[in-house]
Amino acid sequence: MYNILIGGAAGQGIDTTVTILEKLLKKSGYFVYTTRDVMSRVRGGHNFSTIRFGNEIIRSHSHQLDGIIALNSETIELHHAKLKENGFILCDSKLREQDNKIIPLPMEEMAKELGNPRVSGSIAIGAILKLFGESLDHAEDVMKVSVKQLYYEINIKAIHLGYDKVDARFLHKGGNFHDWMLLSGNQAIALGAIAAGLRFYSAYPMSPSTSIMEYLASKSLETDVLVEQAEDEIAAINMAIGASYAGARAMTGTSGGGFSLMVEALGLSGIAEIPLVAVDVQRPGPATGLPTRTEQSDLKFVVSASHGEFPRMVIAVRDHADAYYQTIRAFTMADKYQIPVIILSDQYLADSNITVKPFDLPNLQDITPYLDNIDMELDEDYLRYRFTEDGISPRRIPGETKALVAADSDEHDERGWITESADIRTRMMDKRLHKLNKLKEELQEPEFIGDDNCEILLLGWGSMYGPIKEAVKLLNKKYNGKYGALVFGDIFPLPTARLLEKAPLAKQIVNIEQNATGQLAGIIREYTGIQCNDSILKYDGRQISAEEIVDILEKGGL
Amino acid sequence: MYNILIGGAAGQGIDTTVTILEKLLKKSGYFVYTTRDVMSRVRGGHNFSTIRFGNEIIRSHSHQLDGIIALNSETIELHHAKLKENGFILCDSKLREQDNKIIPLPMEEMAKELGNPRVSGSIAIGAILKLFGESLDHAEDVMKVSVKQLYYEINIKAIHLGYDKVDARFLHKGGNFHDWMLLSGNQAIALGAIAAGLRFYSAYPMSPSTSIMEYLASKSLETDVLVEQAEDEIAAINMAIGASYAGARAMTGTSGGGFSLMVEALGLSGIAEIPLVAVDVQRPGPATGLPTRTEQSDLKFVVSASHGEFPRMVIAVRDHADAYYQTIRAFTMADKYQIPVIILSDQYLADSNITVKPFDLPNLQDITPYLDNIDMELDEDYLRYRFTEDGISPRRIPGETKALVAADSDEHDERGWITESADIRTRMMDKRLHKLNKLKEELQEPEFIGDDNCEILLLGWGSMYGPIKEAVKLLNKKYNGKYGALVFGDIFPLPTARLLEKAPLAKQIVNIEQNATGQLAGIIREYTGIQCNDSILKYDGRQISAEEIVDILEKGGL
Amino acid sequence: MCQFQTYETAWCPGCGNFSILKCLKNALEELGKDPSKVLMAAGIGQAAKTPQYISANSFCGLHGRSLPAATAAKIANEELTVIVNTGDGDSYGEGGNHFIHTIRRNIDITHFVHNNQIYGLTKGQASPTTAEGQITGVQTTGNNNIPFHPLLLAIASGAGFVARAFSGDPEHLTAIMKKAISYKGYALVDILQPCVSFNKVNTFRYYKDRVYHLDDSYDPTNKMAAIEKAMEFDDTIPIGVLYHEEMPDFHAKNAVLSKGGQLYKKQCEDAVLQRLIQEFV
Amino acid sequence: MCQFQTYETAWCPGCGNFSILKCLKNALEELGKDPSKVLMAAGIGQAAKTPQYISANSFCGLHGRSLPAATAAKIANEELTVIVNTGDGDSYGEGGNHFIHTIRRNIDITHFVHNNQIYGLTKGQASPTTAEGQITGVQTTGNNNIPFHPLLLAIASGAGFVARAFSGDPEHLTAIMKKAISYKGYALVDILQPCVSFNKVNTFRYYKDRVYHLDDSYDPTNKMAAIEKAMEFDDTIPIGVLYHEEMPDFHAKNAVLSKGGQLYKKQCEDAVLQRLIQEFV
Ligand SMILES: Cc1ncc(C[n+]2csc(CCOP(=O)(O)OP(=O)(O)O)c2C)c(N)n1
Ligand SMILES: Cc1ncc(C[n+]2csc(CCOP(=O)(O)OP(=O)(O)O)c2C)c(N)n1
Ligand code: SF4
Ligand code: SF4
Ligand SMILES: [Mg+2]
Ligand SMILES: [Mg+2]
Repeated sequence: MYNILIGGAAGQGIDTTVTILEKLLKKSGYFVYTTRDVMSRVRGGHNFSTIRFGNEIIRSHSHQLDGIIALNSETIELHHAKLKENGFILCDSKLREQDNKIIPLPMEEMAKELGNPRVSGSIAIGAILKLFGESLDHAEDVMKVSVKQLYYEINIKAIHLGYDKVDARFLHKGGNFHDWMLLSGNQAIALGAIAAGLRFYSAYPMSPSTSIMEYLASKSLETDVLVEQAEDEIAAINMAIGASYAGARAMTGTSGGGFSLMVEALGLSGIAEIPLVAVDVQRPGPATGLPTRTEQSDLKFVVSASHGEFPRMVIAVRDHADAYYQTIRAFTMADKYQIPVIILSDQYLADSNITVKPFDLPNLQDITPYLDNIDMELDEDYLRYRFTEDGISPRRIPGETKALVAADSDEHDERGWITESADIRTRMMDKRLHKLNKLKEELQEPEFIGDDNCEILLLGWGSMYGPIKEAVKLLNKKYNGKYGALVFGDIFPLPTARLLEKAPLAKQIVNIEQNATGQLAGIIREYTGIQCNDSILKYDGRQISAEEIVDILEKGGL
Repeated sequence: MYNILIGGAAGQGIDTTVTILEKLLKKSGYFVYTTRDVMSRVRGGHNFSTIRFGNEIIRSHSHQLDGIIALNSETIELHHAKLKENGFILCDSKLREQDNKIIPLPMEEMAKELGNPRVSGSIAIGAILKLFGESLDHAEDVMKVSVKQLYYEINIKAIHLGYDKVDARFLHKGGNFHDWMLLSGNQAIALGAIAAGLRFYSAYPMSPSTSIMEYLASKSLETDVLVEQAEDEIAAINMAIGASYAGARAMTGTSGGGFSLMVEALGLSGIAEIPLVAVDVQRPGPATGLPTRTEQSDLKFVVSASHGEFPRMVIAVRDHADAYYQTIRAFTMADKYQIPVIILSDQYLADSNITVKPFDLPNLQDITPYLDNIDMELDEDYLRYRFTEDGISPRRIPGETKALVAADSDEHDERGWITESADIRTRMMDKRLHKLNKLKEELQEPEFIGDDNCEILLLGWGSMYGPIKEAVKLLNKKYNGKYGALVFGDIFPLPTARLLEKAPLAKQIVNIEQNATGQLAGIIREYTGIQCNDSILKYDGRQISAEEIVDILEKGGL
Repeated sequence: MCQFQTYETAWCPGCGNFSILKCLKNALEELGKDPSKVLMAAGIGQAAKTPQYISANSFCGLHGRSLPAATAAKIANEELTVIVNTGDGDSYGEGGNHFIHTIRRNIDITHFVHNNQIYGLTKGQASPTTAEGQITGVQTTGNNNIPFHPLLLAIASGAGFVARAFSGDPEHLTAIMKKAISYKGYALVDILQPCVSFNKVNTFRYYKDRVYHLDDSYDPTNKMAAIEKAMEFDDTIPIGVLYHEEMPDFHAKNAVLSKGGQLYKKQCEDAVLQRLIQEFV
Repeated sequence: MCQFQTYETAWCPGCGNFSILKCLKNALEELGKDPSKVLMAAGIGQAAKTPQYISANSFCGLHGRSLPAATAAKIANEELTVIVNTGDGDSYGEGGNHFIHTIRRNIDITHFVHNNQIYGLTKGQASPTTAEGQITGVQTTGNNNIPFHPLLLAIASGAGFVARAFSGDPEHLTAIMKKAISYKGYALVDILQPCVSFNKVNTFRYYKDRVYHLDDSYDPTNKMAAIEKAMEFDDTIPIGVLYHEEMPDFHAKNAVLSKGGQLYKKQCEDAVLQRLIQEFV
């Protein structure tokens, strides 16, 4: 496995360089795992991406570097300590004196000679390919879809130039991932939504959620998904609810700050029983916080967001494939139970580009709206909120039949009319909350990782999945099956069966979370009484890696 | 103790009648406990108030009636079953045939004769005073402050007329509460805020919180409290934060729906460390719910409202005196720790008019802003967010000195400038969250009620205080000290000492809450591991009474 | 019998809302609307109870938030006739941002604002349209804010159908309602509606004495003239269509919708999804 | 040396914000303002970083919510010169409701909108002022919304000082800024500000070619003329003070504040509190 870092100032073209390079690596068979670390600015500052690649599935980023591509000298200063023994730094000759690590290339000069200073990135790409023993077989294919026609030729030339200027250093390790996808977490959610029959997406721009909207908008005409940029997040969620009421599968997406503004309408979805999928791509809070970085600190918030009580489901997506499949499932669950379903992702997942097996198309039943037209009374007697055994009332689409469809944010009777009756109120509350009984039967238990007889049980959720999975593997190699982990995807209502089975067997339980207060641990204690003995909490906006987890556990003597 | 109900349609003048009557009863020495049950409409429907009065402190409303004043026949139908054996119904002769309970009075006719149909209420008041053996000594005083000058004479006449038309039935029971206050929960909060040095109140109208704004506005000129009606709740809370930043003690108030819109700014108060007091007068949700009724269903919501993590304090006010004193304390705590403090009240408390001992004026230290000007560096080096041992940075008022005062919703350094440093981020999070350590030392433990050796421990919070206190008294009379209760005021961070001391001694723990999911029980389990064995949950918008609690416990064999 | 039926209401006797409700039912009836193809949307308030009293599909959402929900319902199914009835506080206060931005979308919905110049349901605080100086339970020394001119704001935001009517002139109101519903695009009718319980200034008499009909000599397609008229709200109050302009609506301009068909019935073919997946390979 | 100092910024080279920042510092300096009596407020966005780069008190609040916070700070302490610098998305999109209602209060603050007709910090989506038809990463088939006319909306909402300036005309901009800050009441200056990274339509050249100064023949006290001018935003773009009207500000009209003194220093006497308590006895 290799790991290279590309760093420079915002606006120096890191993203483009990375996108091309990661594609080339994947085309040559590698599994690619790219993570992004950016500042909240458009130009300047210091941004970097790390591309980890190898011939087997990779689950975490890593801090040990085989190489650095430095677009400025700050990059060298900040990251050279992470270089492995035989690591290299590829940079413009002007930046540094040659030493045993530096591979200087007069990229700026070469680019100028080629006639466009912006192609230095492609020169670097060429050099990297050579260093890692790659061919240039896919360069043309990839370049064609990555740069404008106008710049195609010159970039191809640049790649070749870079390629010719250095010597191969590393072995090509093979790998069979040519036919797999390479995409971001946000793209996976967007694709999942399209697969689930999304028709309407409304949102207000907010990092790191915006690329969901951008992807959907770019495919709007092909997919017949209408994307509406709202004036604010309140409009966004109320629009999604309105569209869903009228029969269109609808989703809204934002980050924590925007979600804070959506809280009132979440309850509207709850009491009016209108299916809704809302994505919260978390970033560090509170308030504006660190806009372009990662955190898992909205869990307790979304679990109890909005005044009053109503059923909801919260799914934390764990990796890119999960993001796709769980988004489809979110629509199914929202529709089936006529509730809001919240998808929790985070910047780490959203912005990382990772290799995944091509997605399967969804089952028909997952994308068929639960309209339940059978067993319904005559249209005239249609009761939108009919009391039923499982609490789920037959839903209809306004305008489809003679049935008049009501939606009401006040407490209402079966027909949907405002009521002040104490009796109906209690029954309506029960009806709504009882939907969770059935839903709980469908909950997905957390994935168990590691050894069945583990002494130390790690607990995590969402995007901690990859780092924890890799950490457990590393640890169990060293410590002979001492570790196990449960990583939650479905997180509210909390599935408790597997936890109740595994927890008593472990000597120590450690929650690992990307927040400061151990939110999962709190929820687990509330719903199971199980208390974690220790915790690893990180809240500096940077995702913990497998290696860091291993390190902390070892240092803590765990 | 007596208990009378006054019912009719909205717009029939129930409120005025009740206000005059309860004042007269209190002036004659009674302790008065009036609760309101109203529909979300201005005219029509069915509203009623219950006035319970006696010569000792009353803690709960009751459903057993000594008398009904029925302004329409619906009132009789709905409530006559609750009349005690010797109870009476006072109503217009036209409404009902005379029977052994009915005391008919041709009020409408009499009022017309007096020249104004709107004085029937005063006729009824006169009749009631006579029935309960009262004099007319205070009629003039009270009428003077209760009706417009223009209508004074005619109402006095009406009272006398009613007084003369019936015979005394009940004994005057005495009581020494002449000099006590009679006010609503919302007025108590408003008074507390004034006492605490409130300068700025911003809000958007929302039942049942609006009367806080109305009271403050009515006293604005005398008290120099500026009341600003905002365009929406988002503006309201951001205004309060802006005013507080600039040195004015500031508060905002709303109900759950409005609070939902304030969630984002709550985090702003948290990260920018700007003191804020926010009142949530709860009503049944979700969404619009039951706008004029009561519930305790926002607890979990406010405890974790807003994305990200920051310190906050939540105080549930328990009765009218508590509402006053805790509001003062809320300002102290907000100021001292530079955090948002949320006061949780509910419609039951907000709208009930209850007798309380005249409030003490606050201590000077409670109303002195914590500006901590001593031990501060030179103005030029002023660091708004200086790292300190307890996490509390010296606060200054912009414009007061040469020090420049920053407030920042992004993560920032000590000076208040945006930072992306992982290290500073972690330290700033720690700094903010560590403020809770000191705060926790000042938490007030829940009040213990009942017998130290109780078998059954009841748990409640906020406005359940009165009904639980009365219930325990009733129960322990019957069951010889079997019952005890802890009622929480400070609720987040959860004070756990007394609970951890009492809980292990009890055989059974029962949480009694005005919500459907047992929110306090959940929080208790999360923070102490203690699990309630049973619960009494009511969520029909009507407050549970002491008698109902007794009844349910007895029926449940507890 | 009116298809849109009659229900018991929770309004005060004498409230202007009764007349608005009646005119609306008549307008719908006269336009030959099918109740099952009509969506009555609202926020929260006295005016916002209107959908509860009409036999049609109904969406009673959140205070101030009816427009985005109504907008999206219309987007999802263009066959619905979407009508929003809600208050001045709801439309111009809490919902002020949606008011302006809904106009900018020119979505084909009709917006009837029951403008009683007061917050009715919450018992009488100043709304954005309350007169300067008016005293209320919160504005105890008089309302100091410059009053909001709904028609002016609407025209300034780009609305193509901007009208005022008066609940006390039912014939005229019904006629305006029919025009507004028939207009292709966002149509605003600000309806003067006396609140007998909480607005003792802007009474039936107050309006009655001041309103006058815009006559045939008035050209509603002249924007500057319309703006001038829109500012007239004092001793005289013009009622009628102040501004009228035909322009492409949301559906006509939107690339997905202009292909035709109801959005909620569309599907993304498996082949397309397969292609999107392959793009990432 | 300028008292308001110089800091490293996070803006793109060539961004119009640099000039605005510089003009603002000059304006403050020339007006003789004391940094410790100046409050720079902002929401979130590129423009909203301005307070971070000026040596004064600063309040960097939430996206879209600077106006209510700034309003209340001014209410609390009238001795502060309160200036809001924030973006078009912030002021007219997320914060649209506060924009209108802040104007209605006529609070004595100055509002500089860095109008780059785009969402800069979030990388180039349409803002309310983005031109119809403009293509962005979200408006992939072109923006369909009717553009928001800030000056028109401001005048329609009752603002007494409404101006436009251009970052590329620093002398004029500084002069306008000084007038706006000196105006007693809410003052809006919509500042054309090229975003070199994300708005390739409304470039420096674009504005340069179109802007012209309102000259002495223009009467900014004529409301109808101002409204007409406010709609001019196409081949020609007027810059200068479009509308000017003196009127009582919030502090003058408010019953508590008009008594004089800084609100935050006032106190309620014990005797008053005692009296209030006695009223309930
Ligand atoms: C978020 C939120 N804030 C406040 C309220 C309380 N509220 C209900 S109706 C209303 C105002 C009603 O005024 P208007 O919209 O003019 O309608 P009217 O009753 O006058 O017809 C308010 C403030 C609410 N329901 N939700
Ligand atoms: C509640 C909320 N929603 C969205 C965002 C994300 N956001 C940050 S800046 C911005 C828009 C910036 O545009 P503009 O206000 O025009 O400022 P510019 O960057 O162009 O100067 C957005 C949407 C946020 N911070 N908070
Ligand atoms: S309060 Fe006013 S608006 Fe509401 S129903 Fe009564 S009269 Fe009508
Ligand atoms: S993105 Fe645009 S507005 Fe932001 S700093 Fe760069 S040029 Fe300026
Ligand atoms: Mg109204
Ligand atoms: Mg902008």
